Amino acid sequence: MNLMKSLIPAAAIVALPQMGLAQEATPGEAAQHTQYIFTTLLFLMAGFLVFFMAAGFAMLEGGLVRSKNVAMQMIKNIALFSIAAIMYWLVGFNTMYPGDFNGFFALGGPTVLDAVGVAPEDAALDYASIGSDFFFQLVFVAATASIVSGAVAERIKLWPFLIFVIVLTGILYPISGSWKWGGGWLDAMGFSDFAGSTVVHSVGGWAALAGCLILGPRIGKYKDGKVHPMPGSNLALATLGTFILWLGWFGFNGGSQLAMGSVGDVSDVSRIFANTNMAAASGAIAALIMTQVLYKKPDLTMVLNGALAGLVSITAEPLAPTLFGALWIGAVGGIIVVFAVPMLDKFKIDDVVGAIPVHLFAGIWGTIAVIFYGEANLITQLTGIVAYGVFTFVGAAILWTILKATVGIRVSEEDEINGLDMAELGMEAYPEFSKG
Amino acid sequence: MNLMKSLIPAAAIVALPQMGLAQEATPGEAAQHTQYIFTTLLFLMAGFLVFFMAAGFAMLEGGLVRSKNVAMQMIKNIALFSIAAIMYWLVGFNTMYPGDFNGFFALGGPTVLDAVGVAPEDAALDYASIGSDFFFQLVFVAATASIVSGAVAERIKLWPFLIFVIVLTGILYPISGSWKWGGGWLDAMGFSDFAGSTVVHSVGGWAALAGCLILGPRIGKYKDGKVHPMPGSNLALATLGTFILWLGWFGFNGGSQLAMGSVGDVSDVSRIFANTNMAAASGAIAALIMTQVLYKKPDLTMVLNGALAGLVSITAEPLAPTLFGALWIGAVGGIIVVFAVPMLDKFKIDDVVGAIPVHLFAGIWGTIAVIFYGEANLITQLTGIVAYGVFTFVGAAILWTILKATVGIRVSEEDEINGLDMAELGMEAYPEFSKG
Amino acid sequence: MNLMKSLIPAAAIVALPQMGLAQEATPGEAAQHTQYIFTTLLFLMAGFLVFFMAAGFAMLEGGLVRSKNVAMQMIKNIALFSIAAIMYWLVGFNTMYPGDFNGFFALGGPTVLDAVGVAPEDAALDYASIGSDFFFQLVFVAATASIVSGAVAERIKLWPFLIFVIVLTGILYPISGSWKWGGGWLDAMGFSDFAGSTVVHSVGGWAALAGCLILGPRIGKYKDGKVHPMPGSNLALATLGTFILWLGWFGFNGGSQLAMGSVGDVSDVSRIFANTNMAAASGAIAALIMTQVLYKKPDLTMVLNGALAGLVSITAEPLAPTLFGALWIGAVGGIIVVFAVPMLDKFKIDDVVGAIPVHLFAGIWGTIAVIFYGEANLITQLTGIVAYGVFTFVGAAILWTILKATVGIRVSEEDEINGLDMAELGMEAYPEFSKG
Amino acid sequence: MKLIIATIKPFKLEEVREALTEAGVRGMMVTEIKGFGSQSGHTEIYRGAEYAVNFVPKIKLEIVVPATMADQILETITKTAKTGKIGDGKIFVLDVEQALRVRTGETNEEAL
Amino acid sequence: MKLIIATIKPFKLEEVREALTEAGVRGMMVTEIKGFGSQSGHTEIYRGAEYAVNFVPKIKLEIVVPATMADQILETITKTAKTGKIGDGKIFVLDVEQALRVRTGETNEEAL
Amino acid sequence: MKLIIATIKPFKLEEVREALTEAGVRGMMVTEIKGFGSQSGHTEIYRGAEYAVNFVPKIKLEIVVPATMADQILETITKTAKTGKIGDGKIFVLDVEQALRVRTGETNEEAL
Ligand SMILES: Nc1ncnc2c1ncn2[C@@H]1O[C@H](COP(=O)(O)OP(=O)(O)O)[C@@H](O)[C@H]1O
Ligand SMILES: Nc1ncnc2c1ncn2[C@@H]1O[C@H](COP(=O)(O)OP(=O)(O)O)[C@@H](O)[C@H]1O
Ligand SMILES: Nc1ncnc2c1ncn2[C@@H]1O[C@H](COP(=O)(O)OP(=O)(O)O)[C@@H](O)[C@H]1O
Repeated sequence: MNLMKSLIPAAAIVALPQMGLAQEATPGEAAQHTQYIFTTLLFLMAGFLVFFMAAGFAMLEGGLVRSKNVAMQMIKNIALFSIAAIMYWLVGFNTMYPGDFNGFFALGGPTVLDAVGVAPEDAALDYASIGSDFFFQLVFVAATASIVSGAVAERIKLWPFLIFVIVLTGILYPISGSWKWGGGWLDAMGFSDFAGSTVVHSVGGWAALAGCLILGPRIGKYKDGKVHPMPGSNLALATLGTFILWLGWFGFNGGSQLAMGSVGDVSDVSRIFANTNMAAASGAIAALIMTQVLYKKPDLTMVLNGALAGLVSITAEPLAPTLFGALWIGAVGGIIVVFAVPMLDKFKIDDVVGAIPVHLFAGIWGTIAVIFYGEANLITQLTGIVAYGVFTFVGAAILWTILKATVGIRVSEEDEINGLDMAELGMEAYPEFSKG
Repeated sequence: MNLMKSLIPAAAIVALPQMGLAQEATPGEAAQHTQYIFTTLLFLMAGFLVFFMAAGFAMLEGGLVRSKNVAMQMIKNIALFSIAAIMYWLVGFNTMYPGDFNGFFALGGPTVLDAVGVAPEDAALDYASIGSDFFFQLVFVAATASIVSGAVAERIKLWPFLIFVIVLTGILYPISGSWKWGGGWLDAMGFSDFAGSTVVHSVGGWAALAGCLILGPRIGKYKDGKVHPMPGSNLALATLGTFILWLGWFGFNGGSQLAMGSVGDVSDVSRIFANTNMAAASGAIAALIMTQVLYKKPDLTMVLNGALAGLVSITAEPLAPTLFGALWIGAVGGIIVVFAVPMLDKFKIDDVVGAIPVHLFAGIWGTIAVIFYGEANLITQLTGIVAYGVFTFVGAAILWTILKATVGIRVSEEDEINGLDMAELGMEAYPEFSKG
Repeated sequence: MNLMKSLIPAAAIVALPQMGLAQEATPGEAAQHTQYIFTTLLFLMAGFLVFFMAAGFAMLEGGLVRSKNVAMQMIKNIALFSIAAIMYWLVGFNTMYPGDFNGFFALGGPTVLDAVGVAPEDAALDYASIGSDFFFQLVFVAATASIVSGAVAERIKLWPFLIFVIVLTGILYPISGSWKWGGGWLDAMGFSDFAGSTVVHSVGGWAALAGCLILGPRIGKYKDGKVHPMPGSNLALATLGTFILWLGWFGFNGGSQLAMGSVGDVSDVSRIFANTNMAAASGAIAALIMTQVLYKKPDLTMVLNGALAGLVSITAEPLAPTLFGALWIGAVGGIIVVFAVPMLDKFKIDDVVGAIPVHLFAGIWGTIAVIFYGEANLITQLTGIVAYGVFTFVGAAILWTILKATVGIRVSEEDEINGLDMAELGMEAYPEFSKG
Repeated sequence: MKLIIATIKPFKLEEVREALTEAGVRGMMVTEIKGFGSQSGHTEIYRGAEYAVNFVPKIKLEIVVPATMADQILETITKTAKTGKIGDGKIFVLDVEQALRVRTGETNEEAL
Repeated sequence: MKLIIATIKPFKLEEVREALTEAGVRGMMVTEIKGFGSQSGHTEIYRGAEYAVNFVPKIKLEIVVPATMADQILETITKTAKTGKIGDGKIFVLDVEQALRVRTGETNEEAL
Repeated sequence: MKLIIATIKPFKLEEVREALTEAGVRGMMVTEIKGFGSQSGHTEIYRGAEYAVNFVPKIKLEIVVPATMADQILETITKTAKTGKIGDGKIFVLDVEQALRVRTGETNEEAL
């Protein structure tokens, strides 16, 4: 900047800014309007990728439940996304990003978008359009709710679950989200969570854990001191779901760079893509090898979980690690899953799709792993982990308990045995296929 | 502009334009070449999203037909997209965008792309590359044909259907499309249809309605004055299809901004994304609540239709409404579907996947709803709706009738009962699964 | 350029470059930083599209094998992608793009990304970020491995297959890839292969052919001199897979433009999108018509293969042809498949999903077809085809033979009959559905 | 009591069930089976290869009725399941020694 | 020897199988069927249209046992399959003339 | 007439069908069942939890033949279905009182 100014004739200095050329003034950066367009585009692109994760969760969960509960899982997933979209507009977004606030809580009102054809002087030129930002943030909260959906599958009633989603997406998630991403107290403290290992995934995991505990396991899952597996009905769908989630994660982590208008930023987004991919790959391979070694046969469902755990693990810091860093961080995530799944079974916590190992445990791991490559302090990271855990687990537990005490959260034994599809929807996902 | 010019030294005025700097002249806009790149990129990105809707339609329809007709539905969907791609190149694109014409009809020839490595002076710098524009428009026409495919499923012969598609995508759609988007008489009149509630969706719906009427209902659907539901074979696939369509709709509506090179344009695209998402969400929730209230149990297939109806409803004006506007416009769409599906059954119009409620009825509603937020006049909107309706319905009806009278459009009773897969393809989608 | 310089006052010539404005100096080009961002973005976008092809391959293959082998196909696909990701980082990328080398072989070390927040002066401003380039290249090699996976399905052991993938993605593919895309001897000779009809698809096809020959056909496929078809278990999934692959191909071919920062480049990417789409469409239609004519009934699986063959055919030169060129080149690809599938059966080469016709034969055809529109010489093209064929086929054959002689590559007869899912994984993809 | 085993064409199921209900049948077991019989031997083509389709989807009904009702049931099925085309199906009658209703413990004809 | 045909509610399968194993049954055939009986007639709504669900998923067990065991088996099934609600199922007993184990060629009671 | 019920390993179906056709059988009913027998008890692991696989996929053939053919059919099935390994299956023979061809009204042996 200094160098330049000294070289430019006075007249040009006066003239150029008004020509809109000042935007080019900093080497290494595109014009400010162009930057705004790039970052907005990043949010839109990343946003639709993360949106598609809704389909990924639906397919993963639909593949891992028994066929008599598939239609229910579908309606839960499309409804929870829709509820999240409405609640986040109504109150969530502005609660999560309240601007200047006390650092703990500030209730926000409905989101208001940029005016149509907004003039540059009215736009956040150093950032992105409100619409793109809102859209990008909104698809994140839906992911949190999807995590819960999978864990409590095959026994929960539809409407109480949806009420839970309303509160989770409208209140719980936005409040705790504001602590870090809204510039609240954890952010001030230096807590580091790039794309949400804790803010999104652990939060979903804690809510799921509370749900599983209060709801109890499926009938027959734990009997005579033994675990009775209930194999998922469609592993092709589950695999498709995993690939869709993996795809969406490029948006999840890449978009969290929150800028794409400079050489440095777009290169960072690229780094994030490469690292995210690596962590997923190593998570999958780790689970593949571990299950082969432990059980003599590889377990496809664990490999799928492993890839997702790798993704969750790298989410707290997808930028700073080298590719090798992403590899081992993701691999640890994959290993965690292989041990955590049977461990939960030991505690008779019946998590149908492995949501708690993948999102909660790997989320905690990922948040801790920031200290190896990022600029984070272990104590601060643990503080954040605990704060999110206590707030979400307690909040969710209270909510589940109230729902249980009032409307009830669990279907009757007979309904559970006959399947939620017939009981709650009167409609089967695969009406023509025989069931075993 | 005026202000600027007065401040710039003469020399600079002379020099800068030739340096390609004039592109930066308007504040709030990126350089013209950069704008061209952005808009072209918008078309490519939106184009591949809308392309993917072909998969969405295939999955939605494949999930909502009985398994004995799934392979047929697959071949119809991949064939119709391919035919649309060829016909739109051969004649459709230039018929729809004829440049200066009489406003009603001008037959176009095959599309010619920009030369390889086109020089800026030969490119439409204020717009986008021909290839991207052609690709973007092409995926729209395929959507129209997909709509018909779902409605007439489970009883139509393959080849007559494909002949219908040839005419629809090569002639009918491009002609009526030119009236609005080609700058024809309806455009001149002020008819407003941002992304095609009428131009694309109603047109598909009218063609589907004509088809359903002339083809008649499936055997056994209406018997002894009662409706006999024929449950779709795979609601997981149908849900996947809905999510894919929802994803594609970001391209459908977002790309219809037709520009992304300025702060205002990219912010508008963002607004469109946010509104589109909201309308889908509220359409789904509206259908969820309505079916719960009316039938005591929520209906997953209606919720899927509701989300799509919300999307169709917002398509005529996805930019102008506030998020709250998108919410209620989409919700009305969802409610329309819940009432329209049984209503069609009352008239013994057998629309297998709900294409007519979703695309025709919600399309009409969306086109009318423009008057609430957009700059449109009710009379003009109705004129457009009627014009498209009459032209497409009559055109399609004539075509269906000719096909029926010549090659026949319906399979034999025995073939219908045994399933089109065995009869028309000699191949089953799920050869191993027992059927009920 | 010349004209401009003469018009610009001396002072401006001195001043502007230092302002970062020199980037705007060439008309038709965006600022250099902006160009870098655009090209990096192209790689990221194309990269995630090609990534998603992993899901496409998984669904296509999962749909075309019998249900007793679906889980195995899923684990193979997610594992091979993960292995490719790791091997390509460890050694593949830098072996394939070694910089200055002897043109035949140079072993590379692990990939190192751009530093976090890389400064413009340290970035490849005339190209793109390393991370985006690495990611884009990586998803290509995974495609090669997926091709093999489908061909050898339903009888191969998991681990030997994965060992093959390690060598293919870490060694074989990168070496031969360096000959053309790494600037090796074939590139020097003028061999032309824009996006990899030969470098990627034929290579996968050759490796698959070697595998099929050494592995032998599935039990019962060829008996008493007759072919016994083993229908795929889920043609809806196979169709979904095809659509996903088609979607991914826009990234595959479009991204191979390797630049998006100028009017010419982005227009070229658009041309590629339009041509790619056209070739897929015409390949599908050609197969549809051919099977109707030859067998009296259209064959859905052939139509799917036909679309893919059209895509492979246009991959060697998706830019130069006109839309009509893309149409007939793709159509020839579709026709090749229809004849090649039964021909392979005649030679008792049991390619479960048609990978060899689609990727090898259409790949060869596409590479030859470059001479019609591109600047290529038939002899050079044939040289390249033969060189890749000999190297890959021999290399793969040696590898398969070693694996066969040591660990064995084929499951036992009983395991094959009972299905690989039970035998190798102890887990079924559809545990609840009855099998025929 | 008699066990009547009947194979019919799948699309006839609903019609036959209604007729049987009218004829006084209060219960039956329905199984999806693959039938092998004279109706077969047609060839299909899959990926260019011809193959014979040996098995045809059929529905198997199993109905236990009092011996006295057997003939009437046979007639009812014959009438409704018949299309006159090959593959209409067969009916077999076996003797049943005992019947028992789980819920109530009722036996034999009372259990039907 | 007797062939015991029993229809039970699907979720009872595991329990019944265990009880039968304890009662000495060493083999059986299990088929997924659709049952028609008094348990039926409830209506569902699909896309706004009511329809009657006539068939209910059931499991059919076929067990061949020595004639002497038959009564005990009936009792075992009755006890474990019973929920007291409509649709618990029925049991039928038929006479079997011959039995043969393919693997060994053993016949009749030895083959069971 | 006799009803021959045979359970076989699924992959033997085609071979058995061909042998039976040669032996003069002109019709049969084929059902996919789950078999329970000595072949069982192996354990699998799913998501880290061991579980016993009690049921094995089997094919059930039901063939009605003239009484005189029964022995030959038994032999044919035994010969072709045998692998010598556990789980080869069993054959049961029951008496059939009546047979009827729906299409023609032919009865008993003429109906087979
Ligand atoms: N001998 C038999 N034993 C058992 N089932 C038979 C026998 N013959 C025929 N069937 C059953 O009856 C069905 C119809 O018989 P088929 O010979 O095809 O035609 P039709 O009933 O016109 O004679 C077959 O698909 C098969 O399920
Ligand atoms: N006459 C019959 N013949 C064959 N199966 C029967 C008969 N009656 C009932 N069943 C079978 O028994 C099942 C239970 O009978 P149902 O009448 O519904 O209740 P319940 O066992 O309480 O009397 C039915 O679903 C059907 O499979
Ligand atoms: N007592 C029985 N009643 C009915 N079916 C039986 C009986 N015993 C065995 N089966 C059937 O025969 C099949 C094979 O029997 P199994 O005991 O596993 O092996 P093997 O035939 O070698 O003795 C079983 O899966 C089951 O379907």
